[in-house]
Amino acid sequence: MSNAAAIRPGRPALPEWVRRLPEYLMIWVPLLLSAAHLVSFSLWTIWISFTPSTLVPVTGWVGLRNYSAVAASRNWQIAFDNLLLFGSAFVLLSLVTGLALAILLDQRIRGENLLRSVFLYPLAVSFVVTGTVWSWLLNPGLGIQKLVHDLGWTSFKFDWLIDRDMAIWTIVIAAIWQSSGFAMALFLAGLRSVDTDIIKAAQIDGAGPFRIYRRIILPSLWPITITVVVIQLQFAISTFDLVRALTNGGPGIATQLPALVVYDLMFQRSLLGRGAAAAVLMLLILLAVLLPYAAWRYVQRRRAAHA
Amino acid sequence: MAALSIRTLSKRYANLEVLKGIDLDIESGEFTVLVGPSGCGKSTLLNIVAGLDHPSAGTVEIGGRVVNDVPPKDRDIAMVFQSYALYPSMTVRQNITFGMECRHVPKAEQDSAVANVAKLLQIEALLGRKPSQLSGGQRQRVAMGRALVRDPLLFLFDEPLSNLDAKLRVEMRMEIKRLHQRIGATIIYVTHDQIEAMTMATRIAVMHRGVVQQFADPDTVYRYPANLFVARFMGSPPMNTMPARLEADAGGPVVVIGAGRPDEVRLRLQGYDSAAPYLGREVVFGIRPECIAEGNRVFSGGAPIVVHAPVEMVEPTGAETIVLLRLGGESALARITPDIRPPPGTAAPFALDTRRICLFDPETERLIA
Amino acid sequence: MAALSIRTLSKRYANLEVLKGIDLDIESGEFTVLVGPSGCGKSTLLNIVAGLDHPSAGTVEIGGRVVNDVPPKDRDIAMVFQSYALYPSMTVRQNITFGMECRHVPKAEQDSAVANVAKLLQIEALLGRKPSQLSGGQRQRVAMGRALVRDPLLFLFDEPLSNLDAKLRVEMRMEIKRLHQRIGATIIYVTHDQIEAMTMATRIAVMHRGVVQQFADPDTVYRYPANLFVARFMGSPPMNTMPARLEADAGGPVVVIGAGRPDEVRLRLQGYDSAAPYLGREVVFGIRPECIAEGNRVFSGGAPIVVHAPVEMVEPTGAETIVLLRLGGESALARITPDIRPPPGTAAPFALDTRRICLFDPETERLIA
Amino acid sequence: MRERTFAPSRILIYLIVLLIAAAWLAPLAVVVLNSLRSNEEIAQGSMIGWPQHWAWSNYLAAWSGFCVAETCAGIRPYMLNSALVTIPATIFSTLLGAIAGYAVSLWRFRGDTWIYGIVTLGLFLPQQMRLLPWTIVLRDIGLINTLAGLVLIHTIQGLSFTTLFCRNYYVAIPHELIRAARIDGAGFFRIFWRIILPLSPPILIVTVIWQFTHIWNEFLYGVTFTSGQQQPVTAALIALSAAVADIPQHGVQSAAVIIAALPTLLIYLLGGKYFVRGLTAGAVK
Amino acid sequence: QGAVKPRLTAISQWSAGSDGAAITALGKKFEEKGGVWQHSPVPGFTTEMMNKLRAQIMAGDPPACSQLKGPEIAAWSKIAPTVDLDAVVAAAGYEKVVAPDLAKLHKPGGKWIALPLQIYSTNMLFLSKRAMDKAKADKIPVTWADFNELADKMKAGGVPYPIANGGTRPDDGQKFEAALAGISPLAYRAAIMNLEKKALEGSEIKAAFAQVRKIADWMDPNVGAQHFSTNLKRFIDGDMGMMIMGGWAQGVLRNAGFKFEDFMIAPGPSDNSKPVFLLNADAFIFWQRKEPDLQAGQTLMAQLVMDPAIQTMYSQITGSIPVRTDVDLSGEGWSDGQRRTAAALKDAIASNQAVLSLAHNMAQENGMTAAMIDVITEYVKNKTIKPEQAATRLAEAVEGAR
Ligand SMILES: Nc1ncnc2c1ncn2[C@@H]1O[C@H](COP(=O)(O)OP(=O)(O)OP(=O)(O)O)[C@@H](O)[C@H]1O
Ligand SMILES: Nc1ncnc2c1ncn2[C@@H]1O[C@H](COP(=O)(O)OP(=O)(O)OP(=O)(O)O)[C@@H](O)[C@H]1O
Ligand SMILES: OC[C@H]1O[C@@H](O)[C@H](O)[C@@H](O)[C@@H]1O
Ligand SMILES: [Mg+2]
Ligand SMILES: [Mg+2]
Repeated sequence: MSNAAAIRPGRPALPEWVRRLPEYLMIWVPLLLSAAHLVSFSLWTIWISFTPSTLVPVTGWVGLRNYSAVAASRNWQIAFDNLLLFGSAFVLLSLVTGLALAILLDQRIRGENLLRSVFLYPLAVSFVVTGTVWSWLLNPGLGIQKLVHDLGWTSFKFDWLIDRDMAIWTIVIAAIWQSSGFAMALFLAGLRSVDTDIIKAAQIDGAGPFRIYRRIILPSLWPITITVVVIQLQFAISTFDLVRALTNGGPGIATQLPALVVYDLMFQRSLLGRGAAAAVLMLLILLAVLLPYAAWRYVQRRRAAHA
Repeated sequence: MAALSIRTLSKRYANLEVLKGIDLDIESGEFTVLVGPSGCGKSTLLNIVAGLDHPSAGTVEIGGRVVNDVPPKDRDIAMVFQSYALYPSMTVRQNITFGMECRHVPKAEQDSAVANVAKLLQIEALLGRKPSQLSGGQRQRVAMGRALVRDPLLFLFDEPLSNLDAKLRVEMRMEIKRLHQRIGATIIYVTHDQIEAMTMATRIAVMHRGVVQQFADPDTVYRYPANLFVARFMGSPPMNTMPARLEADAGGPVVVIGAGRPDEVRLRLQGYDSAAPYLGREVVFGIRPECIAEGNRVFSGGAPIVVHAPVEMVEPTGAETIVLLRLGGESALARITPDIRPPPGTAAPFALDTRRICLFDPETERLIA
Repeated sequence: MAALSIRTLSKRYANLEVLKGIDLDIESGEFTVLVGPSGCGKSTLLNIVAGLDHPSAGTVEIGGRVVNDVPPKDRDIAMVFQSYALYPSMTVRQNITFGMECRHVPKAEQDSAVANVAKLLQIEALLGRKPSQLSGGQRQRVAMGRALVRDPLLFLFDEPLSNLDAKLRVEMRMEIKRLHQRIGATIIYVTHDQIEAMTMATRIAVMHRGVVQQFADPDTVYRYPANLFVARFMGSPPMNTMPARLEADAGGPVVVIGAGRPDEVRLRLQGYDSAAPYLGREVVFGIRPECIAEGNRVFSGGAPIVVHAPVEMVEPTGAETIVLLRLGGESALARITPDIRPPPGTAAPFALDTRRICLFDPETERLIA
Repeated sequence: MRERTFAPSRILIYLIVLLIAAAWLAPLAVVVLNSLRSNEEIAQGSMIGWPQHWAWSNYLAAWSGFCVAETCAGIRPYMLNSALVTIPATIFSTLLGAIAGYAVSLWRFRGDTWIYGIVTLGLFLPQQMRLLPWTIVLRDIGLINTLAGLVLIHTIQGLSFTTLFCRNYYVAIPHELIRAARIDGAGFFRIFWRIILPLSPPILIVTVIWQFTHIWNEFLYGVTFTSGQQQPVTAALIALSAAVADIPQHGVQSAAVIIAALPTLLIYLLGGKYFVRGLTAGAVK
Repeated sequence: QGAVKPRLTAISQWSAGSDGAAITALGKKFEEKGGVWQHSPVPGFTTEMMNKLRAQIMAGDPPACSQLKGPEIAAWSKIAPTVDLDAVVAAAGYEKVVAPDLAKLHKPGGKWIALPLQIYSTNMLFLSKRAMDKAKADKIPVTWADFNELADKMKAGGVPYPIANGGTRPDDGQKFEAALAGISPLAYRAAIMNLEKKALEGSEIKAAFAQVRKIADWMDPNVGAQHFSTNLKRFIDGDMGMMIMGGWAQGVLRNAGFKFEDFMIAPGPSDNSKPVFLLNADAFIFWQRKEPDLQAGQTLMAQLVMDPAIQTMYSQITGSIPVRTDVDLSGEGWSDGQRRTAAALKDAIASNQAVLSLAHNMAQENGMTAAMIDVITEYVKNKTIKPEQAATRLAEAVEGAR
């Protein structure tokens, strides 16, 4: 090998950045478009929330009037309370359901593939359809209650859909049916990636299946649980089509949810400014959830980096 | 009494036969080292002994009892996994006490047991940490601690030092050996490290393709490898092996390497009586690199045979010099003292310790003498 | 001409300074081995040389040209990664030709290059396979092939043999060495294997905490370690080090270990003139295990000093016996011939090769003599 | 743990699993059964029932019969519209997300964490909020009332999910692979094309499934940004279900729901196996 | 016409059932007249239709004509230029035959920009023949007292649910507006249409809420939020007795195959015995376009919408009555119900008892309407709310939405 030759010349005709232009474009254009649309749309909404816009966006300044109107409205208050209830119940229950399904499927049972599809298929169906079908099933005059009555058990009662206090739970049921499959898939993936040696070690240590789940496997699912919680939470916060088709916010306004209120204000009532204010409040709720999560992630990373 | 008896054990995965009729009897208090190339079935065997995997055929007896249908937790075994397999969400202390917790050992007893083991392994300061906050060597010791805190019928160690650097390895090796001497435990220990195998074992089981090739004490395995596989697997650099002829001569049997060549090498044998039937036939000749030394080396018990051989390559390793030379046209490695470095391309005198050579049947590859 | 010059190179990640002003000049055709404990910055250095990482300060010159701003593909470097980094979705052949494909080498040329390299590495039969269908050793050779198919200014090897079993390692080591001799390439080679470092290097760079501790030929590093770190890092088992006093005596300087104890050991030194200023002071005494041998061992060039020392532990490794003994109360390891195994608990005679000991300043930890 | 023995506990496990599976299938069963009952039959009984006369004609009506205003072609033409939006938008968002995820995870460049953080925040931005801004954007670039406009929306909005999941998958790919390829002289695209893409099928299946179902099932943008014959299948479904000026057409509606859901159901059935597998490597870190 | 072929782009939410059939028939006529009919139905709710319209307007590409009604016509006309229809309207002499209150809504700035197409009364009373038989009644109730008495009778006669109804927001709104307007059209006008504070706090409101509670108590609770159409069969079967619904229910009933013998239609209860008409008129608004063919299309469309033959055709499909007061409904194709509706409208106008429907967005803009319906629907679904409380909340809601 001769060392006399210096480094092979590049292609001096084109400067580095020109040669790499296509790659810069490919990286930056989609990312920037995506980021730009998110940032500008959010800023636009914030701006609108301070204007007197009604049917269409207009300029002007009304200060916090839209916000106070939204905050004072019964719809928003109910929606907010519902979100707390629905959000926590749904997230918790879908977590538990998804985890339970994943654990069951993890037992090396026959027909796992088929069963997995059974639990996943609701994800394939649109929320509108889900809402409609569940409104059939849960409607006491059409669905399950009617069926049971027709079968002879006439004192059977399952009328949450028309019960102001319980209606929110019908949304929980439908939402769980629809999305626990996703939680299941994530958890199953997590269970499957627990190092088998660790489980073997626990067996050697004398732990039974229950203890192994409780002490070894479940604690290792923390990061996945966080992912599931975040994704389900965003689902809960943005739940819209489903409620619209299932209860449309009723009975009365008992099952209002923030996303529904935003849509209703912006488009049904043609109060764009107020709708935007409600949307911004929703974003704030989201941030209230996401910021602690981001902080947690940050701390995790820092800790990992220092370990 | 045999602490562990394995009888005609076999294991197949789909169309792959991983273990093919293993028979092993391990005495109580023995330190058995399991070696063999990657994929030969060592971990599989350990897993079956532990009850973590089911044999396709054969039985496993622990302490005289067939345990085939006994779940792992009732076999009274402690195991250290190659990957440590520490519980990531538990502290070091919890990792160590988890087994006792499962067995409902009283809290006070747990505490004192942890204290003992932590002292032994010098991990007292780490008890509150999570595994992710430990260095490799510390993790290793915790994995050890989890096993040592128990007093089982059988310890199973699966390559427990494989992830340590040279220095730490030496330290841990000593510690395990000391431990074995102190508590007299029965141990099966998998490793791919030659020195570990040689220094720790009371007996070594060499496995290859799911079959135990040889099961004997380290000296026997090293000195009298049962077949060519064992000969070439044990030792680093491994035993030099080359085709040769066994000839009868006035003074007794002579090994001829490169017969008929101008540089033919003739080595007179002493005390290789069992080789008699092979006189006049082809054999495989084996000699360990440390049995070829610089010309003026005196091997204990007798004057060595000295040959002049061409040097092909020289590798000083600091503690010694490895020389690639030609014996009757065949390549061989020699280990000589570090100060001597014969220049490649020249010939140099080498002392051969012929009392420690091996002869193998070229067909069956088994040891003749 | 220096093939590679590194000047006051440093690298920091956030608040961690990984490289602290590295200066290295590597001649064309040199085989430089880089060693050091895990995390000392070896891979980081290699990555910076390759242009895969950017230095925080300092320059890298290849073939006399500063290449700090030259992208990796224009640096004319071939690199073998510790993890092989084979492209999993490509066949062996595609793995090897990928670089040529990127450089638009004509198809015919690619084919003949692959054929050459495959023959050299004996992987002709594997060319159609995917990496997942290869054994560890085969993967290693493919990774090698990917580098060797090129004709670069500089080869960078990052622990390329670390995942092989002992037998294959020896083979590959020889092959790389042969290759270096044949094509005279400039090579930087990272390893944590002592024997590799000692046998392959024309010069060894020992790194610790981002600083090059010593950069010298293997003999010098082994024989005259620049400081205690290097002394304890090189060699396996490593050099025995222990506190001692340097005393003046009628016949010249004497090293006293365990001064005042009944079993005090006194070693007379010859030719350690540079130690004169330390007379009457504390020093750190270092002696390699192979310089402590069985009592009747004759070291070339002079009668050894023989001491009787208590034996604590004995480890026959097959090719030799490692003995843990006490010298003036301090632990030390000895490497003796395999046939001798003094029983632990007794005292035995040991020959010490005092011409090859080291003395270190206990403060600065630097080599005195 | 993952053992195959025959204990009463296993029978219990099977029982529980089958029970839950039955509950999970119930809504589908109800829709399937209703799709085979005539509207009259449903009106007389409950929404849950076994068909007395198999009303296969529901499927004909759903597929090519029922009217949306003056167009009486069933959901067939709308299926095509949905496909014309869903397929390209799925492909674009997946490909661009894969490239973005690849760039963010394996190339690291100035500002990448910020950009990436913002892009993933997109998962959380309610879509009601984006309707009007999109109106303005589509107007300004002249894509209002075109399928291309919808493709653009779904591509850009989809990037949030695809980038997130691809990145999480790609961070697990050893950096050495990229480094080796760079030493070999390969650039950004060649590495993506020759090395990353061949490793990506599991995660691409996840994103394709996800994107496909979400876009296919989307309604709000679909009706707002298309006109007349261009509307997506969800619009046709809504026309059937929200028809106030008619007695309910539950039978036909059910049949239409089944037909409209077929592509997504199929994609889940075929890809479901890989779904979990793809997630194993991604989404978790 | 002549030079260019008239073309019309139109948006409506009428996509299915009798609504869909009617607009389709209108399209056919348009095409028969040589026009190109480009109708874009927006399935779903009015909101989706409006989203679409807004998007088109913001994009500077409004449809030539779109469905819109009530005060929204005025509101939307402020955001984009509309067509001045005065000339065509004058040419057709349409103004003379349209109820003045209605005409006002379609000429917000004094000029016609939109044209009403059909009229419904949202408080028609539908009576199930079989339920009447079970109650052994044949007298159509005139006042709320009659109504309540009949309901009781039905209950006693074995009709499980004397009231058939839907549970959607407009359905709930209709119950209230029918009650209030029936109790006092004056109070309705003052409170609901003019939002007078005093009227909103008046006793009539409380009385109306009380009446709504009675109606709700007679309903099948399981109806929940279903559409009224879900239970039409039970209504015809006599399982349910009376339905307060817009005239469109006739179209739905007929479309579903039920016969005129099965039910009766009458004006909703009115305590002063004179019919009260809760006016709901569907209309088209015309957006300014520069394209000559679209302009020609708009002219043609306007002519068609005002054409008595077209209005006849349209109403006969949907069950509404024509906007034109000069159409003769005695001929074939008209139901008794429609005739009664038409007569009621005439009487109501004469006695100043024709008011604009709240539930169907005729009385107020959408924001105000929705705020009021919130209170009403909650009241209907929540029987623990007292009529007095509801009245207070309604007044508060009005204040909040102003
Ligand atoms: N579950 C399995 N299915 C199929 N083959 C398997 C399975 N587990 C192990 N094997 C195969 O069985 C053989 C023996 O595996 P085992 O883990 O016992 O090897 P080992 O001797 O421990 O190797 P190493 O030294 O690399 O750890 C290997 O060829 C392996 O590929
Ligand atoms: N991207 C990074 N960010 C922060 N720290 C890093 C990064 N990369 C490497 N380091 C740290 O830099 C130090 C040197 O790493 P390097 O990989 O060069 O070590 P090494 O000498 O090659 O070790 P080994 O022998 O284990 O391969 C380590 O402590 C490592 O943790
Ligand atoms: O609910 C159905 C009815 O709603 C009314 O508001 C519309 O004006 C009618 O055209 C429609 O048929
Ligand atoms: Mg193993
Ligand atoms: Mg490294």
